[in-house]
Amino acid sequence: MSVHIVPRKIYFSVFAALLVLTGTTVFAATIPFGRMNDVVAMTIAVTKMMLVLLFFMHVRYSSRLIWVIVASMFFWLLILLLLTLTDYSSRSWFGPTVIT
Amino acid sequence: MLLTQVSVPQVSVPFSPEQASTFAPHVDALYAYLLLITIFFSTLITLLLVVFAVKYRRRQPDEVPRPISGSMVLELTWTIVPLLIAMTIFVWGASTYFKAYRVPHQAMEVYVVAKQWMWKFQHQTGQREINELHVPVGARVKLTMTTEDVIHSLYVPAFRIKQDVVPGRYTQLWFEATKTGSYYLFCAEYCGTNHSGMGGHVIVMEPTAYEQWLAGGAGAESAAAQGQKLFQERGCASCHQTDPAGQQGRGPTLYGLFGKQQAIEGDGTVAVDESYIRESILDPQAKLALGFQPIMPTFRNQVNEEQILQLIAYIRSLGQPQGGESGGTAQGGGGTTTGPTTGGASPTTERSNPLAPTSPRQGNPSPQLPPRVGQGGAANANRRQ
Amino acid sequence: MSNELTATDARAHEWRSRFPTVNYLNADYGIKSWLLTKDHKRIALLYLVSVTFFFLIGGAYAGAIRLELLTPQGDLVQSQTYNKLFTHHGIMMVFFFLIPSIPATLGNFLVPMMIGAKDLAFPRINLLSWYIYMLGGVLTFSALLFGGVDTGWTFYVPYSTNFSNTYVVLAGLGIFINGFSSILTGLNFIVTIHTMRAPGMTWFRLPLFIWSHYATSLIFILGTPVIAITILLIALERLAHVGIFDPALGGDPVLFQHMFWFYSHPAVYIMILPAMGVVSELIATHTRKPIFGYSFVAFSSLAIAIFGFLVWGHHLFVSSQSVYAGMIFSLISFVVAIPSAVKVFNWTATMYKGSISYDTPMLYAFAFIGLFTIGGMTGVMLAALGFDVHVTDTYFVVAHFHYIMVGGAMMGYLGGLHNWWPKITGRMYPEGWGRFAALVVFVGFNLTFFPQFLLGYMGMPRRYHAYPADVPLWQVLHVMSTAGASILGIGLLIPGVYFLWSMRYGRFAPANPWPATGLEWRTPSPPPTENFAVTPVVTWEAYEYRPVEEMRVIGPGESAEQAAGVQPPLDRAET
Amino acid sequence: MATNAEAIEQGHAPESAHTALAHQFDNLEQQREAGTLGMWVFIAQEVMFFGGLFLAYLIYRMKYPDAFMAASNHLNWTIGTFNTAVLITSSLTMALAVWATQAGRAPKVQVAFMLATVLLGLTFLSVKAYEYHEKYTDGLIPVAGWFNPNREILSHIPANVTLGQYQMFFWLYFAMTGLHALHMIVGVGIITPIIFWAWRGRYTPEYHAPVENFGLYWHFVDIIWIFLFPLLYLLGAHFGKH
Repeated sequence: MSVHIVPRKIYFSVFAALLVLTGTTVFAATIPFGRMNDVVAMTIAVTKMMLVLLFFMHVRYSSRLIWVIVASMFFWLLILLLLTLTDYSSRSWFGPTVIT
Repeated sequence: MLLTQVSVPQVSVPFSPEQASTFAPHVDALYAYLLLITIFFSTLITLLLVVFAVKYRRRQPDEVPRPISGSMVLELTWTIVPLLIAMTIFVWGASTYFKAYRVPHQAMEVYVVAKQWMWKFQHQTGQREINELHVPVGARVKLTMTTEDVIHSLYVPAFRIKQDVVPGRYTQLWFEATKTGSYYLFCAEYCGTNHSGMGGHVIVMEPTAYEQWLAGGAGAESAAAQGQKLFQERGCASCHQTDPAGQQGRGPTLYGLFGKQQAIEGDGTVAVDESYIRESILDPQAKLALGFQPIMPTFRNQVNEEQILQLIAYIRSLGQPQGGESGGTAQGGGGTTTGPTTGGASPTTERSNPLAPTSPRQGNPSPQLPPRVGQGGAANANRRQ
Repeated sequence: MSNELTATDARAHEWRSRFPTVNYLNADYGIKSWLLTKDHKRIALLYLVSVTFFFLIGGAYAGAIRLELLTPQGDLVQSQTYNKLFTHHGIMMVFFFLIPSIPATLGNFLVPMMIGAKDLAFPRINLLSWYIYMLGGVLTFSALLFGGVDTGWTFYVPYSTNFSNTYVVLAGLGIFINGFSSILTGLNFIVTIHTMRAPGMTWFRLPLFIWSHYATSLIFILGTPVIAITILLIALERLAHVGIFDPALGGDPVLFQHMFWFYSHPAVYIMILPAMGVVSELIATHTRKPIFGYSFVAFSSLAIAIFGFLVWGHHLFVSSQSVYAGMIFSLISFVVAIPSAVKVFNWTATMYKGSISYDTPMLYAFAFIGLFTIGGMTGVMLAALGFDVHVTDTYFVVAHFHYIMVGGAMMGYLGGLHNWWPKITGRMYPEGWGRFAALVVFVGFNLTFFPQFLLGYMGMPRRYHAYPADVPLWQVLHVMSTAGASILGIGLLIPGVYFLWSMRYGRFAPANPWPATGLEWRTPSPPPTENFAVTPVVTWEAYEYRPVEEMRVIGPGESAEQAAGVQPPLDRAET
Repeated sequence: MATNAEAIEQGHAPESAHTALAHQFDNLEQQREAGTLGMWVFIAQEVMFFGGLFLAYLIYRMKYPDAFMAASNHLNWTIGTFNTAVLITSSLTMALAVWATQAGRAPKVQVAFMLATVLLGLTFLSVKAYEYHEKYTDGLIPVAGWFNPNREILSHIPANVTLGQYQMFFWLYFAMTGLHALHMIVGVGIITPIIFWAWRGRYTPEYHAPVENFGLYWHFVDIIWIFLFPLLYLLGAHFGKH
C-alpha cells in the first residue's frame, strides 16, 4: 500500500470551511434560540470535527480498522455520557429526592 | 405493583436474619428463587466436570481424542435459556425494588440525620433519639434522611432495607415492621474511623407500648412546634405569613403550601416538598416563587440539617387537616384548606393517624395497610406530577 | 570488576552447557541487561517479580484483617488501623496485583509468541510501562508506609475529599500513574495483535488467550483514562477544594460514583478476562481437544468487554441513583452474564470425550470453572435489584467478588503460571507438590469465602472492624473464614517455594512438555530472544492436534532441542 | 505521543529509510501501520480521558444552566475566537508539513511548516496565559480562599445563581482548558526533535511515520478545542448583554 497523498487544495478548502464554521458558530451564539443554541453549536462542532478527522487526519483515506477505532471511541464516549444521563434525567420522575 | 397485591409464598431460607418487615418475605422469596437457580447451575456444572474428569481421564500418555468443533444448536440453547431465566430474575428483582422504594402515601414520618458516627432520629411528635428508633408494629414508617457530613447508609437486615444517605439531598426509605422486637441497625456505607460503631437498634413495639413510650418523653415538643419556634427566632415570620387570613408578606404565604405546585420565576412549577423547602432555605433564589423579589438571604451555615427538618415539619403542618395526608400530594389541590389548624399541630393530632394499627402483627405481612387515597395503580399515578 | 566478569562468565558457561542454544535468559547477563531490556519475555519476568511483591503485601494485609475478625470486639487493632488495612489490601490487590497480574506477566510473555511475532510492536513502550508501574507502585506503597490511606479502595467522596486525614493524594497519584502502565500495555497488545501476526495466523486461528487479551486491552484503553481523570479530580478537590463533588458548593457526590464505576466495573473484567483466556488454553491443552464452539468463546470475550461497560450503575442501586436508571443497569447486567455462561458451558463441553489429564494446570482449570460458576451466579443474584438492596455493602458482595477475583482470576493466574513455567524457565515444577498445593488452595479458598456468603445474607456489613457478638453464628462463620484464610495462605506459599526451587533443581523442560498446539510450544524452552529461529508459517487451525512430525519445534532450533535430550511430543501419537 | 517518541528513536541514522526499521518488524510498511494504529489507539484513550471532564461539564451544565451562562459571559469570546482561528491554522500548517514529507519536498519546506505549527501553538498558549492572568486579576481562580470575584462581576451574577455554582463553571473551565493546554505543551515538546530530524533530511516519502503520527496528535488536540470553544465561550446570547 502506498501512502495516499492528499492534494493541498483539499487542505486549503477544509481550512476555509473550518474558519467559516467558526464564524458561523460565533454568530449563531448571538441569536437566542433557547435550548436550540446548544444543538446548533454542537452540530457545527461535530461538523468541524468530521472535517478535521476525515481530511486533516486522513481517516477518509484510511483502512477500515481506523474507521472502527474512530467509531468506537465516540461510541464509548456516548456510553459514558448517556448512561450517566439516564440517572440524572430520570431522578425527578420517581420520588421527591431532588438535589439542592 | 403494590406489595399487597402479590401474595408471597412464605419461605424461610436458612442463614437469614429474622423477617420483621412486610418487605422481608419478598426479598427472601426472591432469594430462594435465586438460590435455586444458582444451586441448579453450580451443581450441573460441577457434576459434569466430575463425571467428565473421571470418565474421560487420560488413559494413555499419548492418546489424542477425536476433535469436536461445536454445535450451533447447543450454543443457541445455552445462550437463550440462561437469557430467559435471567429475564425472569430481572422482572422479579425490579418489581421488588420498585416496591421497596415506592414510598407509600400515608406513613408515620421520621426524620433522620446521620453524622459521623451516629444516627439521629426525630419523630413528628418531637421525640429525638440517637442510634435507637422506636416504631410501632404494623404501621408504615417513612424515613426522610440526610447527613451532615459524608455518605452513610441506613441498613436494617431484619427489614431487608437499605438506602444511602447522601449529603445535600434527602433520600427516603419506608418499612412496615411486622414483629415486635429489637433489630440491628447498621451503617452500610463506609464512613470513616468509627464506621463499624455507627449502628444501633430499631425497636418495634406494640402500638400501646409505643404510645406509652411516646408519653414517657412527655414535655417533648413536636417537631413542628420546634420548627415553629425556630421560625420565630430566625425572623422568618417577618416575611412569611402563616395565617391564611393574613396579609401576604414579602415572601410567599406558607399556609397550606406544602404538597402544592408552586409557580416559579422562569418557566414552570415546582412541587413543594421536603427538598424544595430545604433548597429554598439554603439557596432561596434557586427556584424563586413567581411574583416575589429575590430578597431572602441564605440560611446556609445558620441552620443545621436537623433544624431544617424541623422547619419543614412546621411548614408542612400549616394548613394540614388533622393528621391527614402527610405525604406530599399535589393532585386536585389536595392538602389545601381543611380543618382549622393554627400553626404547630399538637402532639396528639400528629400522633393519632399514622399509628392506626391496621395490619395484624406477627407473621402475616401482606394484608391491610392504612387506608389510601386510591388503590393500586391509581394511587401511584396520582402520587406526583 | 574483573572478578565480576569472571563470575558472569562462569555462569554463562554453566547455562550454555545446559542449554546448547542461546535463549532469552542466557543471552545477556547483569542487572543492566534486565533493567534496560526490551525483550517482552524479560519484561514479563520483571512484572512477575514486582506483581508477586505487591501480592505478598496485599496478602499480609488480608491476613491482618482476618485475624482482627476472629473476635467480635475490635481488639487486635484500632478501628482506624483496621480501616487502613482493608484499604491497603484493596488498593494493593486490585491496582497492583490483579489488574496487571495475567496481562503483564503471562500476557507479555505469551502474546508475541502465540501469534508468531518477534516481540511486541513497541518494546520500549513495554519497558516504559513497567517503569511506570513501578513508579506508581512505589508512590502508593510509600503512601501506605508513611501513614496509610483509610478511604477504602473505592475512594468515595466526600469522605476521601473533605474528611479523610490520610495520604489520599499520594496514594491516588500512584494509582493515576499506574493507570498509564495499563493503558500502554493495552495499546501495545492491540497494535501487536493487529499488525504482527505471523503469516497464516488468521484471526480465527488465534489462541483464545489472544482473544481474551485483546478484549482486556480494549478495557485498558477505554476505561482506564476515566479512572485517571477521576482520581485527578479527587486530588484537585483535596488540594484546592473547588467543590467538584462537594454538595455545599453545588457538586454531586453521586457523580463521582458514576465516574469511578465506569472504570472499576469493567476493571473486574480486566481481571477475569485474561484468566478466561488462560483457562481456555489449559483446557484445550490438558484435554487435547479444540475448544468447543471456538468462535462463541472468542466473541463472548469481546461481548464481555463491550457489555461490561454498560453495567456500572449496578453498584449504585442504593446510592440514591434514579430507580429507572437502576432498572436499565440491572437489565444490562443480566445480559452481560450470558457470554460468561456461554464460556463455562463451552469449556465443560470441551471436556466431553477428551483426554483429561490431572496435571496441576488442569486442576486449577477445574477449580476456576467451579468457582467462577459460583462467583458468576452470585453476581447474577446481585444484579437482581430487590435482592441487591439487602446484600449490597455486606459480606455477600465481599464473598462474590472474591469468588471472581481469587476463585477466578487467581486460579487462572496460578494455572497459567504452572502451564507455562516450563516455557518461561526451561524447568519443570514438581508435579506432586503442584497438585497438593492446588488442593490446599482450593480447600482454603472455599473455607475462607463460602462462610462470607452466609454472613452477608445475615446482614454483616463489609468494612466492619467489630461486629455484634450476640448475633448467632456470626463469630463462628468469621472463625471458619479466618481458618480458611490461613490454609489458603499456606497453599499459596507452597508454589512460591517450589517455583524458586525448580529454577535451580527442576527437571529440564522439553520444548513442548504437555504437549500443546500453540506456537509458543514450537520453539525451544526457554525461547531464544526473538522467539523463533525462523518466522513460523501457520497452516493449521487453533488447537488442532497433529501428528508428531508437524508438532515439532519450528526451524533449526529443533536439532538443538534433540541434542539437549528432549523427546519430541506425542512420541507414538494418533492412537 | 509516546508512540512518536518510540518511532523517532527507532533507528539511529538519518541517511536511509532502512535504518529506521526496528528489529521486531518485517518491513517499513508494517512498522508504519503499527505506528499509526498505535497513535489512533492512543487518541481513543485520550478521548476517554477528556470524556470524564466532558461528563462533569454535561451534568453540572444541566443542573446549573443559569450559572454556566452567567459565568460564560465573563469569558472573552473575541479572544476565544481568535485562538480558535490560530489553532485551526496550526492544524493546517501541520497537515501541510505531513504533505511536504509525503510528497518528498525539501527539508527546508518541511521544517518551515513545522515551525509555523509550533509558532501558532505558542501563540495560542500565550493568549491562553493572558486569559488565565485576566481571570486571576478578576479573582476567578476556583481554589478555596482564592475565588473572590470583584464587585463588577458579582453584580452580573443573577440572583438565582450561587457563588458555588459560578465557581463550578470556572473549575471546569480551568480543568478543561488546562488539560488541553498541557497537551499542547507536550505537543510542542514532541515536535522539537522531529523538526531537528526533518532538518537533517530524515523524512522521505518512504519513511515519515513520526511526522504523520505527530500530525494525528496535533489535530486531535485541535478537535478538543473545537468542542471546548462553544461549550465554554459561547453559552447563551451573551453578546447583547455586554
